Amino acid sequence: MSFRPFYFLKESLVSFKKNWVISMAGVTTVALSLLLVGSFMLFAFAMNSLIKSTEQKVEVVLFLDQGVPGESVEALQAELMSWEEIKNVLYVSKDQALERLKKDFKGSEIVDNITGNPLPASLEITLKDPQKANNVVDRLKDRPEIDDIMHDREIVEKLFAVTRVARWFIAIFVGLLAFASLLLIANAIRLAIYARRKEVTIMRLVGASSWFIRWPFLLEGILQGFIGALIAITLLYIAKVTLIDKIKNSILMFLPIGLSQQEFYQLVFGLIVAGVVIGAAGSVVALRRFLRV
Amino acid sequence: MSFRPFYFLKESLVSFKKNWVISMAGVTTVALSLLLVGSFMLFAFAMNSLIKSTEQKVEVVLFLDQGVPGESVEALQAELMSWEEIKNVLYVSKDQALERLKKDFKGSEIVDNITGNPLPASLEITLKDPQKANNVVDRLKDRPEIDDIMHDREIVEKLFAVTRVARWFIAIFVGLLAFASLLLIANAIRLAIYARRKEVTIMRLVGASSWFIRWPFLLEGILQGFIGALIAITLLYIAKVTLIDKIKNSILMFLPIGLSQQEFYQLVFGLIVAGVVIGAAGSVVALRRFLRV
Amino acid sequence: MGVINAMIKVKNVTMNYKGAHRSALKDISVDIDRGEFVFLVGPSGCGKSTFIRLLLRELIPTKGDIFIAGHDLINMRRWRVPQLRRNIGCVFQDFKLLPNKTVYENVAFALEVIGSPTKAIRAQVPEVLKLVGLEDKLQDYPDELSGGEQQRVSIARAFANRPSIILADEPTGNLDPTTSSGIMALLNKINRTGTTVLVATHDREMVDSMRKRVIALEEGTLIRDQQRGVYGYEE
Amino acid sequence: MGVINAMIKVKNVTMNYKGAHRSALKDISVDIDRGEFVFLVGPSGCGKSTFIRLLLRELIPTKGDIFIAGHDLINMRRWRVPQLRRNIGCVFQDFKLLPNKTVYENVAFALEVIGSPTKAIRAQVPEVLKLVGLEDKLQDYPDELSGGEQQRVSIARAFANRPSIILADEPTGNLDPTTSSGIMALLNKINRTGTTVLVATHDREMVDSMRKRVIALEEGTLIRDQQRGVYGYEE
Ligand SMILES: Nc1ncnc2c1ncn2[C@@H]1O[C@H](COP(=O)(O)OP(=O)(O)OP(=O)(O)O)[C@@H](O)[C@H]1O
Ligand SMILES: Nc1ncnc2c1ncn2[C@@H]1O[C@H](COP(=O)(O)OP(=O)(O)OP(=O)(O)O)[C@@H](O)[C@H]1O
Ligand SMILES: [Mg+2]
Ligand SMILES: [Mg+2]
Repeated sequence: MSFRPFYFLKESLVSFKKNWVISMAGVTTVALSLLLVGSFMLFAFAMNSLIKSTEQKVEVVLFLDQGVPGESVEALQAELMSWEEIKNVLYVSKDQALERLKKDFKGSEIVDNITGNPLPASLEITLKDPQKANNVVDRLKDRPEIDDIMHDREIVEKLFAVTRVARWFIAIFVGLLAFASLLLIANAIRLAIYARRKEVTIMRLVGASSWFIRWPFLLEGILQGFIGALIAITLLYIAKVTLIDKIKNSILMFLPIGLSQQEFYQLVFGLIVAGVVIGAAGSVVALRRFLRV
Repeated sequence: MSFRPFYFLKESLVSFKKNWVISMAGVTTVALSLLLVGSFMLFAFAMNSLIKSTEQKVEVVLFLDQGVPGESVEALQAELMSWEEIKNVLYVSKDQALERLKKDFKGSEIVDNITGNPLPASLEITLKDPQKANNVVDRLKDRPEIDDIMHDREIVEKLFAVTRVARWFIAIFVGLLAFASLLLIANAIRLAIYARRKEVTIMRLVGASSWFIRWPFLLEGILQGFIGALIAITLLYIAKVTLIDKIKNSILMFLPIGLSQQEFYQLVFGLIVAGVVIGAAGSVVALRRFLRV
Repeated sequence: MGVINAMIKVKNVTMNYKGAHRSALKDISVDIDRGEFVFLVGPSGCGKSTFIRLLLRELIPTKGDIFIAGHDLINMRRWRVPQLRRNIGCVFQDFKLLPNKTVYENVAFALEVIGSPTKAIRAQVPEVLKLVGLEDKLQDYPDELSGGEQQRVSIARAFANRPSIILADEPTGNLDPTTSSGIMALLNKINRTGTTVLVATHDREMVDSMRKRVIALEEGTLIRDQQRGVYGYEE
Repeated sequence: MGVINAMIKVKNVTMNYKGAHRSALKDISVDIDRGEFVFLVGPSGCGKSTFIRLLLRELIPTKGDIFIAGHDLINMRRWRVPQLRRNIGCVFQDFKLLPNKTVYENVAFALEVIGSPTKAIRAQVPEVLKLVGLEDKLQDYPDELSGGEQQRVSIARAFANRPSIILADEPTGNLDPTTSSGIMALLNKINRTGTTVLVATHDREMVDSMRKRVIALEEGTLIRDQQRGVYGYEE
């Protein structure tokens, strides 16, 4: 007796409808679990870009020796730009430095007391990976052109400690959520099949093979998972549009919060796959006990 | 026929054991849901204290007029200390200010070029509620003793925008988690009772009153909720001891992260109450349909 | 009311199941007095179980009135129904045993429900189960019993609390002739103590030998109500 | 093997249910030839259903061997069991109908399982259901049927796919005498086309009138195996 897709599909659809209470329980469990995972993922994406933008603020400033000629500076700047770790190098001339100081200390008497321009020119380096700052500093510290390097190792390390912990927290919680969702869905499916265990036994006794029984349950599990995932995604989408995008466009304009369209589609795809796979696998595993007859 | 606590208790315990598959599904659902809520609450507590400590860094600095006598300064300091919004006021003398500057600009030529001491004395104000900073500034800005007030309104507002959003995110997600947990648990209990609907009908037909049937189910729901909550709490406690407390004692010494013992007990108590109440209510609601016979 | 003279009074009752294309019972009127013993007979699907389910108020008739010991079943409040059922012992055609309770516990349940003291339950349950020949199956679960044994548990439960009415739906369908006779003799004995007994059955031998009142249904219509009757005229 | 001569060969079979204090069957040996019609009788709880469940391989005996059409049931691989069952039509004492399928679908299921084409199913199912008198209940669900109607669905399902063996456990327990005779006549007819039929029953009238081979059990022991036998000697 061969695999008959249409018969199994029909069976599963009919059964989905007839066991409405059970089907709905499965669907809502999948939907809620995936909604939790999904919304926390959105949250995690947002947090992550926030963390990243904070880390990006870490800069290395090179104060240049007073006597270094313009060409050397340009050469140094070009060389630095070619380094892998480095994203950008900004030249700040002596005049620009003085202007900044004046602006920073505007209204205070300190500015009035400065004679001439005691400030050095500098190169402000932005890093691709801020964690590599110490590296860059070590490689540069003996260069003759450079008078001094400003880079507060201690503060940077503190900052990274904090962001590392935040990342860990988020990763652990995403893992926990994923794991819990899996168990919750598996649980609901197990209960659903438990409620129908008598049917399974009867089918076996009437001569149905294991796969003949399994297929409709499997397809039903997939259906539950799929519908649940769709519901979760719809709710997430609504949340994204009404909440996150609004926040992004108003108060948080200046923050690179949130996720790209592509990331959102990846999330959606991931959720659907998760729903379908867990639904199918859950059904098959839960059935096993009752197919022993 | 009166309420017979011992009979009902015995019935519920026996039934809990006999319907092992169902009971375990209920218990794990409660445990997982509450674990999610609980661990996110821990996370939220930690985030909250982190946010608070960041906000606490907001200061208002009053630069004093050069000519103000020592007594006036002390009087001003005393007055400010008595304000409700203000937590602490620190006096920084001219000499202290210069020392700080020298330290900040150590190694640069700027320090060498400073003649005399151009810096003013100042009062550094820490606020009880940093959100009130603008208030304080407005009340102080016309005082004759004060030359200038340093308080970056824009940056503070940005900071608060960020922390507000973070708080909102956390609150929304806690709400979502609580809501989802409730539904997930209710769902599992509904399936559990659905699997036993025939029993309920039989009991009715043999002459059992609604409450006679309800009590054991109710107690079973409570038992499931209670055991589930206990499991969640145990796991949370382990997580707290092995993860959070360790983090707190090592890298994050300097951060006022995490929660007090008392907050943890409140959380534990809340989770148990939630488990028991949802378990009980879920059972009663799910039973209703089948008691109609 | 003149109604209360009869233990069971069924008046012009019609029952249409939801979605069914014909009535399961059509305009049935029957009075059964206190202490009577009545057989309810008829071909498969004629409405015997429906009749019994109406008396238990498992169903509410589409039309007509039903009174049991003077209580109006149609307008009875839901919370009063358990009270009614505790005075009726019912042997169900499909047994309706609680799968998670042992034989002992199933029978005991009928006594717990009326609030019997534990002592009384401990004494009565084994006694009743002995009457149906199950004294050595007390601790078995329903799915560990044979069909006939399950049926006997259902019978034992039905008269465990000495109800004033016993409704038995096909109580010997899964029993051998010897055990069947024993059960019928038991029902007869219980009837002689004043209990009203209504037995739906297909057991022609039994009906013909006992010569009790026979009510015959066919396709939902009452076609015969005969004192000291037999199972059927023809065949 | 000399074994394959008999359609059903049961050799020194003992069955102890887990946790039971006595054997449900004790050292039973029976051979049933292809095309035989056999009644299995005995008091309630004597082991009739157990015997049938062993032949369906719902149970595996504690001791002994069972062969069906030459296949060794004891050492049969699990994936081969469905194949076995598709050649056996079984009427279960508790009907075992699928609650979520209509009468039509329940019977059709037995045909789906053997991979019958849809066309054949559409033609055969109503025909088989007509044989048991349920032609107007095709779209009803099991819980909308009377006990006897459910039993007849179970019977229809058992011979829908024309199996070579029919095992019927108390197939007329919920049927009136007329319908019972009809079902027995049907089984007899099917038997005459070469199908092996084993009927566990309490219906003395039927057994006595048909004069087929009778196997009698008592407390798990085979006490009589008689060609053209009757239900019982005494009573
Ligand atoms: N699953 C089980 N576990 C333990 N004991 C069982 C189980 N099933 C049946 N029994 C016992 O085995 C014995 C035989 O049971 P079986 O069902 O074969 O009887 P039967 O002849 O079919 O009786 P009936 O005519 O009442 O249906 C009975 O005493 C019964 O209590
Ligand atoms: N829940 C239901 N919904 C629809 N129709 C039903 C329902 N229950 C029973 N019926 C129909 O009502 C009619 C009478 O059923 P009932 O169970 O009363 O018969 P019965 O006399 O007990 O038969 P049996 O002797 O076979 O048990 C039958 O035709 C049956 O199909
Ligand atoms: Mg009936
Ligand atoms: Mg049996």
